[in-house]
Amino acid sequence: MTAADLAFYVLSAVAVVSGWRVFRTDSMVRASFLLMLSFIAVAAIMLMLAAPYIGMATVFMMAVEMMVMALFMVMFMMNPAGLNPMSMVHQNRLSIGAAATAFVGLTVAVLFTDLPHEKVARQAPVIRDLGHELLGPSMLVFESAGVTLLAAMVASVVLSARSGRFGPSDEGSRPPGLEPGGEPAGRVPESEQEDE
Amino acid sequence: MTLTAVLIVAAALIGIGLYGALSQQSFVMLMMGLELILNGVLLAVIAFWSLGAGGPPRGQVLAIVVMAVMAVEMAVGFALVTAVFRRRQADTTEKLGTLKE
Amino acid sequence: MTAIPLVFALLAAGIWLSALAERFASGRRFPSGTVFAPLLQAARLLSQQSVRTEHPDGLNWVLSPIAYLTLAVAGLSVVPFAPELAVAPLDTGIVLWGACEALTIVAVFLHGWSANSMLPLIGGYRFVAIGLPAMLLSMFVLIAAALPAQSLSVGAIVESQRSLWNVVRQPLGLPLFLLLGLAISLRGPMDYGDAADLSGGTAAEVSGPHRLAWGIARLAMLTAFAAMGASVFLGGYLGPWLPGPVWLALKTAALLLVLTWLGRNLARMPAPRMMAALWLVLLPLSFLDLVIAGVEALP
Amino acid sequence: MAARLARAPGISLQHSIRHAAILLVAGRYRDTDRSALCRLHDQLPQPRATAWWGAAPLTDVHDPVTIAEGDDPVPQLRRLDRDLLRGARASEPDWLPDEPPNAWRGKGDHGQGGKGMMGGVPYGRPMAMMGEEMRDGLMLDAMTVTIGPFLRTLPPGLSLELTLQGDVIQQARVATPAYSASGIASEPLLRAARILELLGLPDLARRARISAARGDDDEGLVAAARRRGALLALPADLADVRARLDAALRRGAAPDPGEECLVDRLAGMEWQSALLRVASFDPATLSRIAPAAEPEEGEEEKAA
Repeated sequence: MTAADLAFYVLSAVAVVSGWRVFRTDSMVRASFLLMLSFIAVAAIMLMLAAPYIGMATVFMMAVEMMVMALFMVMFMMNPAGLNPMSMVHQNRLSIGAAATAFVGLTVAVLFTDLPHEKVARQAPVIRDLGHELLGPSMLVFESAGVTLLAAMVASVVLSARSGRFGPSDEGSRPPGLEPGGEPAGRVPESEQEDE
Repeated sequence: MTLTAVLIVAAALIGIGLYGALSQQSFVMLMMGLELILNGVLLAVIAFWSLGAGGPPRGQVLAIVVMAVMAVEMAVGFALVTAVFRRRQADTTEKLGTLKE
Repeated sequence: MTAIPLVFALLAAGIWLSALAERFASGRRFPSGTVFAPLLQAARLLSQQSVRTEHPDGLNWVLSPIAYLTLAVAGLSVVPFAPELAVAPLDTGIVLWGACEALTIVAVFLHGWSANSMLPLIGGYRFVAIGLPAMLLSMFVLIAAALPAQSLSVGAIVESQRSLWNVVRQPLGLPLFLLLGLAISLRGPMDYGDAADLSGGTAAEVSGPHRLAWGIARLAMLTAFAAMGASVFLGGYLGPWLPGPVWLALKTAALLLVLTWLGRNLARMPAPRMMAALWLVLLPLSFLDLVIAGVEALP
Repeated sequence: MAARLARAPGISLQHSIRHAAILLVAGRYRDTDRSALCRLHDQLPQPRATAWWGAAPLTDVHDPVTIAEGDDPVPQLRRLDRDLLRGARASEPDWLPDEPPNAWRGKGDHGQGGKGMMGGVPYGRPMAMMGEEMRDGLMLDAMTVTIGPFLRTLPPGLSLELTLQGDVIQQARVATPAYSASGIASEPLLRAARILELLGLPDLARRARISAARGDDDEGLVAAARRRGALLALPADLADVRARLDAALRRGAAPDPGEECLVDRLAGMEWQSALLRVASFDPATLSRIAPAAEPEEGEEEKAA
């Protein structure tokens, strides 16, 4: 066993165990940072797999993402520190069954498939290749991802902001009437329909 | 470090993520499950690229697409959680029995 | 492997110099032995009790200063001391540095969170709100600096400055980058984590050796940042007559002093105002920086 | 009184009691503040000591260090510090029994003192409960805490009961009013120093304190504050604070805030802005708008 193999096993263990602990800890903040640890371990494996840019970018992105996640945890969850131990789990058995099935199924598939074995060349300029690919043949893919992200940004602002175009969103805002002083345009909210 | 070994690790991550996504009541924890699945997928993509396919540049592009999916999932997911929470004070799946108003 | 001792020597010198600069800048008179004053202060803190709050998140309470210091060392590991002389001469040097920035925000938040106390938690929260946009714009600035080098490696960025330093070529770059330095080393106008209005913020509950560790980590991050800034904008190890590592050390020291001075002499605005300034003014400025770099890179 | 310490070499005033070595009680304090003083003392890391400068030591304190009101405390503080570090003087024990605010050990389902998900007092304290966020209407956790009366960022003696969501104040109540101040304690420059400290300008704050202790004008102070962006940093909704800071730096009278009630103005403000506003009022105004001042004077600071 070489040092690289040892490092791989250790990192895999860290990735899997911390991924599992995410759903076993009471503290929400710890859960998000355990998930981050899992991502960092996977990123380190990716570095060993000769994908330095993707690996580093994963660490970068996941640190920010999990930070935001931790903030949301503290914001939305009651008891974010898990001071009162609790279990917020449903259909536990089904989930364990599904997870085990997925794992076993995928593992069997991996073991019984004749996988190709062509390693990336040692000195291959992978980062330069990636750059040329992104801004060359795969530009459309790259741009689509970018536009999708932009759409997601717009969508998340629209969804999460309170201020709607015609008043606060949680008060059932409705546009003004089509003629001055007329009946408000647009759909009548559910709550008001019941009153009538 | 063979392709098989890395793929099995990826399978384990996907399995755990699936467990989380199915079993957790809280939205945010559920999203953590989804993230973990994507983590496994990302690892598998890079493993195939590096150890199976001999490093074609397009493999990394696929990984970048997976990362973009992660970011979109987080952004829209949190926005939805905020919207639902604002409207109904719901932070667990049980409180969302209906998609109406 | 000569780079490893160089990294630690630079860190130690940087920590000592910035601790000293902090003392001089405060304008206080000291009875004697000013040069050794940081050591005396360290000895005092070591002899003090490290108070534990009630039911802290024990693991993160201990880990966060360690993580902070580790990130400083990791960030410094991609800085070249001479051509090809870095601990980790990675092709993705500035991406690694970006990851360190992001994880620093996590470390500071965890420090505030783990104390299980109000003021540290507010400090942690506030720091995240300000730190994330500051980090975002620093990445744009760094990418702009990477453009003329056509590489993400710090070594290549230094080499690309042989004819002209980036501080001249991209005049917006260094000032914007310094903002991030003030933020991740928790000082002055960008100190929303350990600020005085929160009685020390994330560090409000720590004392004794723990406080010493946190203080050292802060100064280490400041040093790592200064070395990075010197490499990306001030030509790093480039310079006549003197050997490369000396030039890097001198430029790092200069940036350290500038940061210390800025940290003590600029007012900190309330967080909402700073947030608006970051998103509405400074982030567009960093885009402008990127555009300038792009136009210059046209053949 | 503590303004006089600003010039003392080798002594620095700390913002958190955890960072200090010596607790200096300067001036008289209210009887009602005794328990707060004891709590403050017990948070000092060991080795620790207390010095009473023109203040009556608590009766049960063993071997108190007292300094007469007219004396210079610096030599005594130095000696005390040296003795502490060398072990020549024993560190002070706790003044209060070390017990949580609520008994929790062994109670509840897991022995943590809590009930269910949100009930009980896990580890001695009740949990934060949901409340509507003022700016956005989201239901988020609100926490009620009391700050003061010896918080350095607040005027001495003032303690506020705040309901906080994150760093936004939802509700405020004056728990104890500020000490009424006369003589040097009402010096405008001290107010300015507190504001400058809140703005992250410790050196300028020190300069203002020294000038206050000398009792002379420092003409360059306004210009120096302006250069460092102290006035610029205050947003438009703190224009009144800006005006009062400007006046205080010139040692002039501040514009009269009229009939406003401090705690009403604090609701909805972010932490730093709120503290800036509180710090900007002169003692007389403060006792009017944050009512019921008591006829005592005192100040308390921490020195290391």
